[in-house]
Amino acid sequence: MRAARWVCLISLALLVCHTPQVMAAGHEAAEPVINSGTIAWMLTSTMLALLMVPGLAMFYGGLVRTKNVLGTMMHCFAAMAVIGVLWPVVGYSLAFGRDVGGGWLGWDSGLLFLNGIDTSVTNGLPDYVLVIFQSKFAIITPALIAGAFAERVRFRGYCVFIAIWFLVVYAPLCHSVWYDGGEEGGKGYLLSQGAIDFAGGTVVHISAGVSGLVAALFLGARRGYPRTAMHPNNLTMTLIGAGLLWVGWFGFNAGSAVESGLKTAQALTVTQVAAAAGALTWIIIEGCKHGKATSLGMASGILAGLIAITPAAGVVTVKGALVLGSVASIASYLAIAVKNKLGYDDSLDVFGIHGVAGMLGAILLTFFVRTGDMPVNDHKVPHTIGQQLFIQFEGVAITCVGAAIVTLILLWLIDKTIGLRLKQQDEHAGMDHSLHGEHGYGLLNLN
Amino acid sequence: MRAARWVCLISLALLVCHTPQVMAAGHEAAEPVINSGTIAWMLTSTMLALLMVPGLAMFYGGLVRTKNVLGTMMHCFAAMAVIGVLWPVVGYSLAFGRDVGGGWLGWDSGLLFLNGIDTSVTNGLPDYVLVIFQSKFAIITPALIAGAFAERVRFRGYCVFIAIWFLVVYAPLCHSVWYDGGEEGGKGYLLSQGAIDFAGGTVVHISAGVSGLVAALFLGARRGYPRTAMHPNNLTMTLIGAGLLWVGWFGFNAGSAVESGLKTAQALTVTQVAAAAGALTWIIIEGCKHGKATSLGMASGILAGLIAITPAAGVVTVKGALVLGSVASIASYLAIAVKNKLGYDDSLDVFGIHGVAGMLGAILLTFFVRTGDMPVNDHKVPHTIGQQLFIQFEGVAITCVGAAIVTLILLWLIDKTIGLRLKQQDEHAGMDHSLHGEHGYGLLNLN
Amino acid sequence: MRAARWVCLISLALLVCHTPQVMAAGHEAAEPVINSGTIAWMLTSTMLALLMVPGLAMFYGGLVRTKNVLGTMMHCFAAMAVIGVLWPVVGYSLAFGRDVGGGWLGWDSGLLFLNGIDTSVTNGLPDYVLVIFQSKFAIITPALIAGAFAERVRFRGYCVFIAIWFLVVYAPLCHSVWYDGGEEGGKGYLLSQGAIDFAGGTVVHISAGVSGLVAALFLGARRGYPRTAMHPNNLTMTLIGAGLLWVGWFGFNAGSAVESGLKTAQALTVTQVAAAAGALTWIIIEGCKHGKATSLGMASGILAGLIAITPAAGVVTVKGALVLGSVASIASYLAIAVKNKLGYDDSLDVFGIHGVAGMLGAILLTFFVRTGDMPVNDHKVPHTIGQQLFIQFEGVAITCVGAAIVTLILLWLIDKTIGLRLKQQDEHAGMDHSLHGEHGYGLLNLN
Amino acid sequence: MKLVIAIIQSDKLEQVHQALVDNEIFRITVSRVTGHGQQTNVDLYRGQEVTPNLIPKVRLEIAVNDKFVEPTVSAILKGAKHGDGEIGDGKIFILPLEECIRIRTEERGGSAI
Amino acid sequence: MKLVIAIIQSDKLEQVHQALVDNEIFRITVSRVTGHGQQTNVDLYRGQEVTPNLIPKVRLEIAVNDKFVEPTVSAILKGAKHGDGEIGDGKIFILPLEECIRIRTEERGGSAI
Amino acid sequence: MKLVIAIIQSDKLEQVHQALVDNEIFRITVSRVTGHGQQTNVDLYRGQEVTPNLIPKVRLEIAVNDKFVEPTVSAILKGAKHGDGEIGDGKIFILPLEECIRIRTEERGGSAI
Ligand SMILES: Nc1ncnc2c1ncn2[C@@H]1O[C@H](COP(=O)(O)OP(=O)(O)O)[C@@H](O)[C@H]1O
Ligand SMILES: Nc1ncnc2c1ncn2[C@@H]1O[C@H](COP(=O)(O)OP(=O)(O)O)[C@@H](O)[C@H]1O
Ligand SMILES: Nc1ncnc2c1ncn2[C@@H]1O[C@H](COP(=O)(O)OP(=O)(O)O)[C@@H](O)[C@H]1O
Repeated sequence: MRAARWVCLISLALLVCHTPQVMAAGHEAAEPVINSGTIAWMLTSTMLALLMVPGLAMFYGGLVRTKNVLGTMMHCFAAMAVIGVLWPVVGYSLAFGRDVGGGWLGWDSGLLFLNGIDTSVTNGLPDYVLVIFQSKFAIITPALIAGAFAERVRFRGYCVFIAIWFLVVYAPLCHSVWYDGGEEGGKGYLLSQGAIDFAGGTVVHISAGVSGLVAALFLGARRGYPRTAMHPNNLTMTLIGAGLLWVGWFGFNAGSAVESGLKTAQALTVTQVAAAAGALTWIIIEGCKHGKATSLGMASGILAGLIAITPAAGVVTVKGALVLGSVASIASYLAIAVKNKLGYDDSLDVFGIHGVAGMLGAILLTFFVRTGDMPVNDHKVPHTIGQQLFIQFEGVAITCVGAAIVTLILLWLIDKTIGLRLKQQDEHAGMDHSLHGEHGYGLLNLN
Repeated sequence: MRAARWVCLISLALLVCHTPQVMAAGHEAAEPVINSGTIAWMLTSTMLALLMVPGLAMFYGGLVRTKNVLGTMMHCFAAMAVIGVLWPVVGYSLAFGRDVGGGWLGWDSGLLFLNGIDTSVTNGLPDYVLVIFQSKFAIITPALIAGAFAERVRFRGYCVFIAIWFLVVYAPLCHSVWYDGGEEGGKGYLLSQGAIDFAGGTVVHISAGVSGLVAALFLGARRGYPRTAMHPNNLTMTLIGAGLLWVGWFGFNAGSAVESGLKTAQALTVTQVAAAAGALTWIIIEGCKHGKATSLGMASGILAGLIAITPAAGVVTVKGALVLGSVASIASYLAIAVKNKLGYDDSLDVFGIHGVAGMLGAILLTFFVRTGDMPVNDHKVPHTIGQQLFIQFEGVAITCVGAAIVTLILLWLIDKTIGLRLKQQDEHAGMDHSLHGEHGYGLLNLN
Repeated sequence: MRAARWVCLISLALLVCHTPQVMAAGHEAAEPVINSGTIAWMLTSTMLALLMVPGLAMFYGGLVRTKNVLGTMMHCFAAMAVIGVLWPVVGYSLAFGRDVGGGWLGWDSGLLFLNGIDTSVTNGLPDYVLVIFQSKFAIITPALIAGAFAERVRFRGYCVFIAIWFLVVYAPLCHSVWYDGGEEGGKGYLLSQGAIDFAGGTVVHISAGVSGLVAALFLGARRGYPRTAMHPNNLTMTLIGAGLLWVGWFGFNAGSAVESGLKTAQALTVTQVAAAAGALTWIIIEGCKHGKATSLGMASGILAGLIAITPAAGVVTVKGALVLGSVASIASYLAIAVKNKLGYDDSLDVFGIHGVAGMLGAILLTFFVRTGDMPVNDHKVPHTIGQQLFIQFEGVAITCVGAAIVTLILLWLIDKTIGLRLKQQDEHAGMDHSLHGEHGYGLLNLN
Repeated sequence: MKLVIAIIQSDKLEQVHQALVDNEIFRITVSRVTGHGQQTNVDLYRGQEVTPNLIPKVRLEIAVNDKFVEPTVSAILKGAKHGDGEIGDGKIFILPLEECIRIRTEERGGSAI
Repeated sequence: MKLVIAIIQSDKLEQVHQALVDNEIFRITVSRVTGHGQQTNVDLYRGQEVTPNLIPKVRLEIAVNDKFVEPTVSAILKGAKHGDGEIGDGKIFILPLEECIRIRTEERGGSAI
Repeated sequence: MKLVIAIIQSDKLEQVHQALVDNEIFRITVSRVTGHGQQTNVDLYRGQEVTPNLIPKVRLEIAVNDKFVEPTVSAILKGAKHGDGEIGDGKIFILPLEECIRIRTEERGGSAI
């Protein structure tokens, strides 16, 4: 979908910059033509998406207990370090190398260390731009999972887990949804089916949500849960984190248009609207049910709205965004209520929010697709709503099953070898002290 | 003013991208021509302006007492949720719909839910871009007011207040200052008078400042004020908030150029200079007067400088920015001293800073208008300084009187119906506990 | 170097926008041609670089003791106020005025108050854009030094120190590395030698690191150091600060390409990779040595990586970035170990991180320069690695010696006149109370 | 001399302080503590009502001469009650105090209180 | 009546609380303190091992009737020890308590505990 | 045995601690409190001089054997004074301590201090 769009949109962009080949031919023909506006926006988007990492660290960090605040934030930063290195070294080749595994795996040894593309420019955009923009998706996804098993994993085990998870879950999914190698390179499986996933509903949120659920179930609850109340240590930080995530999401979603044009504006607009609708819905629910609207509810609603619009950002209109945002909040609210009934410990509700809102967005978007944005079949006829619904369901189902099974195996392996679950004593003492030798808030003690 | 500039500047932009009509005609004539550079900057500005909401939440949140920190931050976030939904649904139509009320009100049922403009592109810029950029102004303005009655309003009443205030105060002002519908659409009243308000000095800061003053007087002081000292709970947060506001203001001001060109650069430069001048002036005043420069003084000076330059950003030079920034700091400093004398409780000095610096900027800018940026009268002759001064005064006066009266009626209505002022017991207990069922800093207690 | 690149890259940009002269001639010939995409990215970079100031305030602020948190953050904000005013008034003229001092000093009275360039556009970019982008470098550099003598200087003395330091150390260095006035204007000394300093390795980091070291030695250690443990008051803030610095650095480095094109993308990519490599290396070192990876280690590694890539961002490939980032972390780690042995009190390790990683980057980059990015000598023959290594060493040596001597004289003068070191009693009471009359965290006390 | 320690609800600090001042008790030391008693205090966490086992409270420490004990106690009782007394309103503990020294003047005993 | 004050390690609060509840001591007041004793606790600061002179601890304050003193002490001893006792495990102090008043009901003495 | 409680100014903690160590008192427990006494402490808030009614202080708690009481007191007096004593320098309270138990070894009495 997206890759396909690149081609067509960038050609449009070139159109605006007019007959570049002819032009360039006139002057040194070797110089590739670049579109400075699109590059400016894509780099901005990259920066915004990076901002989501500290944003997520604040969001998650504020929600755990005081003794685990640094450990939890480190989960986000570790993703930045580990995946930040893995992606240029080998990840990009796996995700965006020439298809070698039936639409599920790429490989191109020329892309290791990004060797081959140091000066490549495709359709006006240096290849590096997309490499780095995409790297943010690869970084944020494993970091999201961390919320599900917050406050109870070993740092070393976690680092190994996200590194391998990235290679065996994220890279294949990313390849299958976004890789479009044209005639010779092949196409990702889900992309070739015509699944719509504008900015990573399946790749990012559903895969993280489901993997988080599996991990939470596999590792078991935090000691004391749910008997002991586990109070957020800093809701002001969580709230600011939610604000930064909202800002960063503009890059995530509007950047996924891979242009600086109409589609970008549409994606940004619906992102904004869905977030507001999600937030408003959540605080209305709480206001009605408890007579009190909470700040965590506000933050959760913002997230639910943003997640639901993620797969849909480029294809739905404002009305669709209002509906998706609101419904996502309702669904996530209910999902968390169910979790509390069932009693498993998805600590920061990665499944309840990312998983549920992600699935809901991926499926419901079908009903709001803008005429003209519906994918076409082999005969260039747009899908009917029913057909597209089936494809969306398929994408969601494959992602869920695939992510769940592979994550489970991976967790089991790591647990048996280097160990993942924190020892009881270390869990009591808190991750900050036992794993990192630090205290988050020195200000609490006299110094 | 601004709308008028769009037309001329965007034509220039098109110029740079050359003879687009001819071009586009050559290839599928239907494709609208877009200016990717301008779009990139306008979307960046939108994101920056959104960043001001968490920035303001931090700024305000840090200044109140510990027990009200979340409640105060929620005021900012609630604006994001409430106005974020209202704007696309109906606000845009009121503010930027075809003029139906003598330059004071717009309406276009085709714009409800942004229906009609899903794919519109005007002068190279998708309409959505301006819609969403403008939405940030609509969000931030009511949030600013919240500082005036911090620590003593009910959340429900507040939400209703900002929703209606937005419809009956903000939307008309916005229409009157920025709407330019050309021949058929009509023009906003203040715009047609030739008032200069580059980035919202009247619409945003004066209207918020005056409404805040009215609200502070109407609701009365916080219980215990001024006998009990009401210490800021977290000045580090306030300082960081001021930093983010500075960053975000670049989008606010430089984005108001609605292009990515010379005017943008000018606006950004004077914004930076005025902020620095404001901050420096304030700490010098404090240094001389108390021998101690405070961090809150630094933050206040930054704000005063930024506010004063807001209406002037596109039309004054660097020298003007230095003067405006410095004078705004002095004036705000004095205004707050006067407030302390008078004894009313404008808790976070919304009037003292936003109101005073806003008025000062709107009026003083006249003396620093760059040759060529002075508005022209019907005979295309630029106004004299005297003429323009009168117009600026008129704009300020109308805004003050209008905002004050309408706000007062609105406050009275809400107070009589759903209630606005917090009950004594809830005020003592703090908004966080009594209204939101949470605590901002869980870290303070053992958990 | 950089200035030279501007010319050639912007001509390329113009190329893309095609035959503008001809075009413009068709319509009002006076209108300067602008490149909206480049402007968009450069303004975004400016905003990102400004974001580094609150980022640095958080980073530094979190590391000191509770009683000094505001004072330390104020050091960063004061730079924003003081240099923010000095730069447009006189600094820009000194740094980028026509060369008058053998490649070490500029002057152009027409640039005072930025008078002459209010509407100048050079090669598609308004002059203001570079003025303001460059101002961020001038602001951040003195603020960096503050970390070396944290917790023990008087605010007034500090403000005077950075103001003069900026004029006598920063401005000449900046001129010598980046000023290219073409035929008539002359060239900065280091630039004319062919030294590579893409985004300020020497100008910013080495000069700050060395000056910091000199200042730390001159002022002596904090009272109680190293006997008393001086605990960071808020590592969560430090970590978020490091995150914001990473984000802001994208503007710093990728903006230094002064375009929105291939070089920009390359710079941004290696910046991201080096930061990740630095962070990963540091936590691996700690993991091996102590069995615990700290969050401060993560933050330090991020910084070391970013600093090392700064001078190299435009000229090395991804592999080079991986090596530079990792080696910088190792070197900084060792440098801090040495400091702890020697026992001097460079409080926040400005020399250990900025100085060491900066030098290392400036020198090591030679081995990774991309073919085609090696500077050429007078006969247009690219330097050999040996030649370039010599030039890089020369640049580093001149910067170190120059900055050290001038800083030392300056410190001595200020200490003798207005005084720099805090009085014992004030140091015990903490800067927040004694210098600023405030408390950072009101939340700690009942209020 | 006695040392009066009172654990009260956070929102009553202001009233208690006022009541003490009205009874001419001007010197107090307060701190944040967390208490566990009969009270259950409901917080919200993502739509779930959470009952923390530790509730934020304020602890007062007041050194008084013997004849001021009852005025102190009655001032606290007056200021700290919610309505006619609610669960969680807290406790007052009275301890014997052997000596009190004013650091500034080094004077000891009752006059140093 | 006695006032039992215990200084324990932060990570043992939960166990101590549980042990107290098991011994039917339901009411306690806790606070964050910093202690200096024999213990040396190692933190890391940029690769350097730092030994702070003040270590975070938790302070419990429990007012009990005389016959509950021993159950309280043994509960704390049980819950607060690391293994067979490590340096830094803390102290218990027992002070005489002259009076205890429940603010809610104004009742005094043993029944108000 | 006695329990010495001292309320001192925040900036004097280091000196007091040093003075105690010089007098061979090694074990203390400290906490942040807020105090209200004669002192008025001026803070600035947007150009206005604000006098908070509650001023940050540090509270020391030191359990000592009887013969160490005077050394402790004199160490505190030495370390805590600003110049010759300023308003706000604080107070020392001495309470009887009935029992002291070292959690690690369960030993009781004077040797456990
Ligand atoms: N015996 C006790 N020892 C220590 N603290 C106590 C004791 N009893 C009550 N408290 C403190 O007083 C607070 C209020 O007690 P609670 O039992 O809720 O009130 P009430 O006695 O009015 O029902 C508790 O949270 C706790 O901090
Ligand atoms: N005499 C005392 N007075 C006050 N606090 C004490 C005293 N002795 C111990 N403490 C507190 O108990 C904590 C643990 O003491 P420590 O000497 O480390 O344990 P141990 O006695 O088991 O070696 C100290 O950090 C301090 O807070
Ligand atoms: N009677 C008391 N009870 C409790 N705390 C006290 C008492 N007297 C003084 N304090 C504490 O000591 C601090 C200093 O007291 P202050 O009256 O300012 O000093 P001084 O007695 O030297 O004038 C106060 O802020 C308060 O915390």
